Amino acid sequence: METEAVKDYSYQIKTDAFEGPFHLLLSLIEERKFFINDLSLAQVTEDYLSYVNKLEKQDPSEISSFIVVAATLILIKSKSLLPNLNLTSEEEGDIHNLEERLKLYELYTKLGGNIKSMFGKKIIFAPLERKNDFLVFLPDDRITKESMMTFARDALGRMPKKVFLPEVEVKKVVSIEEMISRLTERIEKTLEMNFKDFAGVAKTKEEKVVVIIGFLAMLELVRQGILHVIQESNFEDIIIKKNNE
Amino acid sequence: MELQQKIEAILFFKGEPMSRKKLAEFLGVGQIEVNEALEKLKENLKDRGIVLQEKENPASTRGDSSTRGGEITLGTAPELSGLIEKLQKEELNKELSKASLETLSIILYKNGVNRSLIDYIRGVNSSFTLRALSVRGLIEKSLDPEDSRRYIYKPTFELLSFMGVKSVQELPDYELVNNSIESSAQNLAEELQAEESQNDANL
Amino acid sequence: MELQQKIEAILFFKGEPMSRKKLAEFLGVGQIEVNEALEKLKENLKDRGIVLQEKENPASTRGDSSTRGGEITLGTAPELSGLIEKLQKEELNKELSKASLETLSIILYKNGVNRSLIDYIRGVNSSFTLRALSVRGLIEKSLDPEDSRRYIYKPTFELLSFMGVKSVQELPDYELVNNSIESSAQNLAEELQAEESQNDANL
Repeated sequence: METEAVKDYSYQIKTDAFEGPFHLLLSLIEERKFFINDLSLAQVTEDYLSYVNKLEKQDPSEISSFIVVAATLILIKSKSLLPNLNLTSEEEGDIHNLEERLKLYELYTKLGGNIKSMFGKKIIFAPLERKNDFLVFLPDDRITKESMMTFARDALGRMPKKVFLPEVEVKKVVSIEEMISRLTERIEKTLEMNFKDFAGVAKTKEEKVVVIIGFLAMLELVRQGILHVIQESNFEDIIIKKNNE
Repeated sequence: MELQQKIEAILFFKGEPMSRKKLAEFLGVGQIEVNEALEKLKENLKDRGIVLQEKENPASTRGDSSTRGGEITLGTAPELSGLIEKLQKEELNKELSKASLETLSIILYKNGVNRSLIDYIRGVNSSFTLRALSVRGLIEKSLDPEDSRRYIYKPTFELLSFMGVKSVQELPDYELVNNSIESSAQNLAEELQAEESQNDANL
Repeated sequence: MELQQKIEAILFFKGEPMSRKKLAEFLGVGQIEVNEALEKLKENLKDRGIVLQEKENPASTRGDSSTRGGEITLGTAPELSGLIEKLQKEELNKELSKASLETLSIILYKNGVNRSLIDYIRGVNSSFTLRALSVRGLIEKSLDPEDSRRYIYKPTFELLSFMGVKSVQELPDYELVNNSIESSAQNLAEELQAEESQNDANL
């Protein structure tokens, strides 16, 4: 019992280590001292996917935003392994978009460093509440027993419920699953036809086979991860909280 | 920073009279330094909208003003008293905002509530709203007996009689609404605990 | 008395933020006079124990800064933080999670931003973080002047206060970030990095 609890706890810390897909991706790129571009993204794809796979087992509800990014990374990786693979303009757009967003994210995390180093160090204090010199009582006609009950109930009713799921992300995931299975198909075909494109990546025939199998297995992992999320939303009531905004 | 600036900030922050002696103690300097700094501050405030006011301590009229230990405070320039009175009147006659009424309703249904719970329920910070309610004599604050670093807020006696109730329990659906607030309080406590253990884990 | 003195007295008396517009109305003068007087007041407060903090309305509001309005308030000088903190009884929360840092940096450096852009930059849903930051009083939301169906999140005076700045313009690298077009985010990030390593070298 005791050890079980401890194990759970350390798991928890691991998944919490990354706030979102960009945080994970940027950490992987920075670890290698790379700049953000398609080359560096292709290089970190495997690490990213293996992390997402781990995350998927621990916390399926957290995974949808990671998978949206995973799909684009797979595109980038596919292109880097198979230069002959033709991407649609939408797919090209996704790749460009991911790079841009990652750069923006990088910028604001850097600026976040300024905030971290300044916050709470030199505080400007507003004055304390002034004491009333004289006693006043100034009510308002709108304060009645009934109105107060309504105000209290409204305020309580507006509080967010405990589960938030990003609605948009879940919808996106469905189409990305389709995209990946289509892509898998295309890659299989491309591999049959253009086996020599792999020469630069793997020297011997055995190596080529390993690369391809590994790559397809990786796609499979992600595909399953996505399926998992879709199933969750089909069989369980995921409360999709509509924000008041 | 110079002593006079420190004194100005302290008096501005506290907003109530403070004795020269206490100032000297708090700043860790002698009476004479404080008196000198106060003279400079007075000089500096000459053409400003705020002035240094001094209330002499009648109990100890012996000695000159530097050792007498009267109380000092910052206030608005006397020439502007008309303007400030007008401002005060306007403030008090202003209609209560929706935020104020909402905050008041939570204080009524949870007699003795702290600010963090009000903020948590409303999803926004309520400091200014609480000030507005307290200026109008609708609520009063006191130190939380459970945690002396924070305050709790209660409806005033006048408010209850204005509403025609002897106690908050007479409010409509009191138990229901009160329970709902209590369960929010529990959620807040759990969230804070979770946050704390996370912070510990990050260390 | 001069306008700037009146403004100082009003802000001192209120002890909370006030809009430039409201000030002009109350004093029966134009917006431009108020702005000029505020500049003088700022100048006057330069070496004092108190400072004037200002918050512009979000940049998406049309018009240049003289008509854009915004709010102002008085506070203690940031250099005296340690001294005043000793007088402060309520507990101060100086912790910020990584999610909060990211979100605050977007809101501060963009000086007002809608939620979809925050989510877009962070790559995750920010609802929880935004709510937690509102409850702490570090951000506030208001209707987007350009699209009344959505909200923009803005820094509060409380946030500026914890950062120890009188306005967002005082934030390090603020001009750098705001003068460049977003698409050159990479260049900016590199510039910031270069700056950082230089700072490290200087240590």
